[in-house]
Amino acid sequence: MQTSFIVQAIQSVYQDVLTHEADIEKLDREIGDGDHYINLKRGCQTLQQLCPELAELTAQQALQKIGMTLLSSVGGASGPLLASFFITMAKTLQPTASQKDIALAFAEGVAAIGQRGKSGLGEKTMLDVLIPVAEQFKQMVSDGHSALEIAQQLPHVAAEGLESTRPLLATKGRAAGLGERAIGHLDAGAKSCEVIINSVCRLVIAQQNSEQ
Amino acid sequence: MQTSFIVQAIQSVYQDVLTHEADIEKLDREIGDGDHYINLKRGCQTLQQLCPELAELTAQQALQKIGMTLLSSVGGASGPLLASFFITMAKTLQPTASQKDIALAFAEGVAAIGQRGKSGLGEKTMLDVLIPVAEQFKQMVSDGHSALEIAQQLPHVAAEGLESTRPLLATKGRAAGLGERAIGHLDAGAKSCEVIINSVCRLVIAQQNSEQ
Amino acid sequence: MKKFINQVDDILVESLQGFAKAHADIVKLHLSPNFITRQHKAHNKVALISGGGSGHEPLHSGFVGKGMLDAACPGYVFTSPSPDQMLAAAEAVECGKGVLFIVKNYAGDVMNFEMAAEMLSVPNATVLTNDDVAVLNSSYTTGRRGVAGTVIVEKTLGSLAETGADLAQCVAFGEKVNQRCGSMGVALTSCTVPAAGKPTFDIADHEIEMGVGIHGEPGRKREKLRPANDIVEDMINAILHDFESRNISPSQGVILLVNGFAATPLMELYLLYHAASDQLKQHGINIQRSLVGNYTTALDMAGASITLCASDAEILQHWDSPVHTAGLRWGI
Amino acid sequence: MKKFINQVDDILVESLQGFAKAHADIVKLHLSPNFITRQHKAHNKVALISGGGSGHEPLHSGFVGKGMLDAACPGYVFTSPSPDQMLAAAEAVECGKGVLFIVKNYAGDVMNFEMAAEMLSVPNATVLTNDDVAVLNSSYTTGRRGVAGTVIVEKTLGSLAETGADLAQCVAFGEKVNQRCGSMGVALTSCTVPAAGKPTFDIADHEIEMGVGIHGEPGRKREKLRPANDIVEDMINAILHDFESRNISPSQGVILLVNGFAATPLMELYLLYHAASDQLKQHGINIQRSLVGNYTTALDMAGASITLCASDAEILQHWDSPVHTAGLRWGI
Ligand SMILES: Nc1ncnc2c1ncn2[C@@H]1O[C@H](COP(=O)(O)OP(=O)(O)O)[C@@H](O)[C@H]1O
Ligand SMILES: Nc1ncnc2c1ncn2[C@@H]1O[C@H](COP(=O)(O)OP(=O)(O)O)[C@@H](O)[C@H]1O
Ligand SMILES: [Mg+2]
Ligand SMILES: [Mg+2]
Ligand SMILES: [Mg+2]
Ligand SMILES: [Mg+2]
Repeated sequence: MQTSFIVQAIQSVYQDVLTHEADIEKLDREIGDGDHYINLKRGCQTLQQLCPELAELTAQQALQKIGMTLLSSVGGASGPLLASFFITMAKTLQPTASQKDIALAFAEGVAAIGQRGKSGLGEKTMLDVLIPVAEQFKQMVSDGHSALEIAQQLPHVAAEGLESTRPLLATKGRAAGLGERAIGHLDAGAKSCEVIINSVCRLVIAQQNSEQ
Repeated sequence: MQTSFIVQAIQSVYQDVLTHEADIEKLDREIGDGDHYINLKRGCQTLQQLCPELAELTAQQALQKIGMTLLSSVGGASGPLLASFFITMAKTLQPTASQKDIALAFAEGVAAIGQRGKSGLGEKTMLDVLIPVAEQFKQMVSDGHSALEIAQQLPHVAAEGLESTRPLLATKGRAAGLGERAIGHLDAGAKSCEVIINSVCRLVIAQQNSEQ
Repeated sequence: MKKFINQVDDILVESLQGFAKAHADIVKLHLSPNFITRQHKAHNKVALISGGGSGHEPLHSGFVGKGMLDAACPGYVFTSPSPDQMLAAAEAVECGKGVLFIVKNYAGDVMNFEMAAEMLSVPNATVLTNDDVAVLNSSYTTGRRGVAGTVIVEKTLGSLAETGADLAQCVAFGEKVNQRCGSMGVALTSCTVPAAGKPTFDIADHEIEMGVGIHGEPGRKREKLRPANDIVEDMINAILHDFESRNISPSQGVILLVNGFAATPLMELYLLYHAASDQLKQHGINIQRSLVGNYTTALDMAGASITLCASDAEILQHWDSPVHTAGLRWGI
Repeated sequence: MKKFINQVDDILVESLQGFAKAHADIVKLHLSPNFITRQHKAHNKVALISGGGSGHEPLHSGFVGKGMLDAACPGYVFTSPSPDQMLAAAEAVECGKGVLFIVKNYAGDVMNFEMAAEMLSVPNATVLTNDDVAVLNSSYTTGRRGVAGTVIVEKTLGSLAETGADLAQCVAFGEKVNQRCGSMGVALTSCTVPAAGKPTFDIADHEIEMGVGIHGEPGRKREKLRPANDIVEDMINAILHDFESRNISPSQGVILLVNGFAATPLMELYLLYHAASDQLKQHGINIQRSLVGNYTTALDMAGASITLCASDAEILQHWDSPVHTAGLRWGI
C-alpha cells in the first residue's frame, strides 16, 4: 500500500462523509445520542490537516499516525474503535505487503475493533458492515480476483451488512438500552463504515480504470 | 345597601368572571404577566366560600370583610387595590345609606384605589373604568335617575372606559415598562372591572324588574 | 403546557413542602398564611424579610438562612404575596431590632408590602430593589423593576444585619447596594404560567426578547437571534450606560452575576460569562467576584440576565462573609 | 435551535473558559488536550479523575475541588473524552498514591478510559458507575448506564480519598456506593445537540419518555403525561424493585437526589421531591440526606431523575464531609 493512496483516501472519505451528513446524523439521533456524524467529521478534518505530514511517512507509519489521531480527535465509542483498527493494521502491515497481506491486515484491524468493543457480528454495530467486508476481501484475494473486481464487489457487501442491522436488537453500544425499540433502525456506525468502504472502493476503481 | 344583595352580587360576579376567563387571562398575558384572571378567580372563590358567614353581617361589616379577604387572597397589584376599594367603602357607608350615599361611597372607594396605586385616569389601569363609572354614578344619582336607569347606563360607561385604555401608553402597573408596545392592547384590570360592573348592574336590573 | 404538577392549584404548597423537607436543617415552613423562616430564629438583629411572587426560585425562599434572610413570603406564581403573610412572618422573626422588608419594585409587591408595613406595629423599613436597566426610567412610570440584583442586595444586607447593625444602617446600606447594581435580561423562549397553561408571549425561532422581565414582560425590543458575544456586548453596554447616567462608577471593580432564567443550561451560562468577562476587560473593569447559575428565575423561561454590582470594600466584605441557605452557601 | 452560542465548534472551549474564570479560586483549565484540575494540587492521596461527554454540567468539571475530584476530562458535547486527555490529567494530578478513574458505563467512555488506563504508567484503577435502573440489565447487553448516582459516588469517594485511603480501598468503596445507588429518569422534552441543530427525539405535548437516558436516549417506554405523583410513584417503584432484585436494602435509610435535566425549574423539582418523600414514607424508608437541583443534566432537556442511595454510616460520613467545588459546597 502506498502512502499517496492513503492520503487520497482521506480526502475522498472526508468528502463522502460530508455528503452523508444528514443520513448519519439522523441514525445516531434515532437510536443513539446524535453525535456520531460530528465525531466522524472532526476526525476527518483533523486527518485532512495532517495530510502533508502523512505524505512524508511510510504507509505503516501513516496508518499508525491515523490511528493515534483518530484516538485523540474522535472521542465517543467510535474513536477508540476506529483507532484500534488503524493501529492494528499498522502493526500487521509490512512495507512489502501484497494484496493478500492487505486483506489480512484489514481483517486484523476489524478483529481489533471486536476486541476493544467486546463485540461481534449481529450486535447492530459497525462490525456488521466490517466483518462481512473483511471476510469477502480475504476470500476474493485468495480466489485470485483483481483489485478492480474486489473494489466493485465490496460496496455491495457493505450495503448488505448495513441493511442487516435494521431488524436487529442492539446488544452493544448506546442503542443496547433500547430493546425492541431499536428494531427497524439502521446503526449509525454501520452506515458511516459503509460510506467509508464505498468511498475507498470508488477511489480504487477510479485508479484501476485510469491505469488501464 | 343590603347584605343579601352583596351576597348575590358575589355569586353573580364569580360566574361572570369564570365566563370571561379567556379574555381576561389573554390581556394580562399580552402586556402583563398572565396571572390576573387566576388572582381574581381565587379572590372570588374565597369570597364565595365566605358567603354564609357574610350573610350574618351588616352590609358595612360585610364590605370590610370582603376587603380584608381580597387583601389576603388575591395578591398581586389588584389585591391591595380592590381591597382598598372595599375597606374604604365600608368605612364610608352608614347603615342608613341612601342611593346617594352609596354613589359617594363608591367614589370614595375608587379614590382609595388611586391613592394606594398613586394613579389616576389615563394610565391604562382599572381606574380608566372605575373613575368614569364613579362619576356617572354620582351624576345620575344627583340628577334623580332611578336605580334601574343607572344600572342600565353604567355598563356603557364601563365599556367605554375599557375601550379608552386601548390607545394608551401604560404609566402604572406592569405594562408601564412596555412603552409604545402597550398601545393597542386593553388593560386586564380594566377588563375585569368592566365585567364586574356589568355583572352587578345586571343583578340590579333583574331585581328592579322583578320588583315591578 | 408540560410540567411536573398534580393540580395547578396545589403547585405552590406542594413545592414549598418539598423545599422545606429537603432543607429542614435550614428552614421551616409555615402555611396559611404561607411563609418560610430560618429553622433557628436569630437574636438581636434586624429581621430581614423578602418575598414576591413564586416562580423565581431560589429567590427568595432559597435565601433564607444564616447570613441572609430571616424570612421569605412566597406569593402564588408571579403574584405578589399578601400583607397577612408579611405580618405573620414579621411576628415570627422580629427579634428586637425591627424589621426590614426587601421588596422588588413591582406595583403589586410594593402595595402589598406597603400595606403590611402600615399595619405592622414594630419599627420597620423597606428597601426597594430596582436594578433592571432594560426599561428606561422616566418620570411618569412607576420606575424600574427589581430583578437579579436583588440576590446581591439580600446577600450583602444579610451579612450586615448579622453584625447587629441597626435599621437605619441596614436601609442605607441596602439602598447603596441596590443603586450600585444594574441588570439586563434576554429571553430565548417564553415562560408558561401554570394556571394560564400557555406561553406568556409568542416568539419565533430566530427571535430573542431583549430586556425581558422576570415574568416574561416584554422588554426593550424584539431582536434577531445573534451570536452570544453580540448579545452580551449589548447587555453590558446597556448596564454601563445606565451606570454612567446615574454616576455609578465600576472603577473599583464589579461583582458579575450571570443569572439563568431556568431553562438555559449551565454550559451556555458559562459561555455568556466568558463573553461578559471579555467585554468587561475591554472596558478596563475588574471582576472582583462572580456568580453563575439560576438564582432569579422566570418559571421555565430560557434566557439569562447579567448583573453588575459596582463593588467597594464594604460590599465585597459582606459578599464574602459566611452564608448558609438552600440557594447560596459558603464559609459554613 | 435556540442557544447562546457563537460558533457551534467553539461552544465547549468558550464554556470551559468561562467556567474556569468564574471559579478561578477552585479550578484551573488546561487546553489541548482539555482537562480541568484543582487550582491547588493535592498531596499524597489517590488522584480521582472523572470525565465524559460535555452537556451534563455541573458533572464532572463542577465537582473538581477539595473533597471531590482532582481532575475532570470533558469531551465534546455527548462525546466521550479521548485517552490523551486522561493521560495528561493523570500526569498533572497524580501525587504518589495512584490514579482512580470514575467512569460512567457507556461504551465510549469505557473504551476511551480503558485505553488511557492501558497506556498509563502509574498504578491506576477504574470504578464504573451504572446506577440507571431504566434499562433492564441483561446478560447480553453492555450493562446499565451511569447517570446521576455518579454525583454521589464522586462526593463520597472524594471524601474517602481525602483521608489518604489507598487505591484498593477507594475502588472497594466506590463500587459499594455505586451498587447502592439506583436512578430513574423521565423526560418531558428532548435535548438538542448543538452540532445536530435539531431535537434528538420527537415527543408530543401529552407524552413523556419514561426511563430516558442523560443523552436523550429513549428509555423504557413512551407514556402519557400524568400527574407528578403518579410519575414519581413509578420511578421510586422501579428503583426499589431494582434494589430488591440486587439484594440492596434501603433499611438504614437513603440519600435522595432529585436531579433536574436542566430545563425543569426548581419549583417543579421540589414538587417532585415532595412526592418522592411521600412515596418513601409509605415504604417506611427514611430519608437521611437530600439533594435537589441540576447536578447531572442533559443539555437543555426538561425532565428529572430520582436517585436513591441506600446509605450506611460510612456513606453518610463521607457525604457530610466538607466539599468545595463549583457545583457542591459545604463545610468549607
Ligand atoms: N462495542 C461496540 N463494538 C462495535 N461498535 C460499537 C460498539 N459500541 C458502539 N459501536 C459503534 O459506534 C457507533 C456510535 O459511535 P458514536 O456515536 O461516535 O459514539 P457514542 O455512542 O459514544 O456516541 C455505533 O453506531 C456503533 O456502530
Ligand atoms: N398603580 C395602579 N393603579 C391602578 N391599577 C393598577 C395599578 N397597578 C396595576 N393596576 C391594575 O392591576 C392590574 C393587574 O393586576 P394583576 O395581574 O392581578 O397584578 P400584577 O400586575 O401584580 O400581576 C392591571 O391590569 C391594572 O389594571
Ligand atoms: Mg453517538
Ligand atoms: Mg398580572
Ligand atoms: Mg402578577
Ligand atoms: Mg456520544
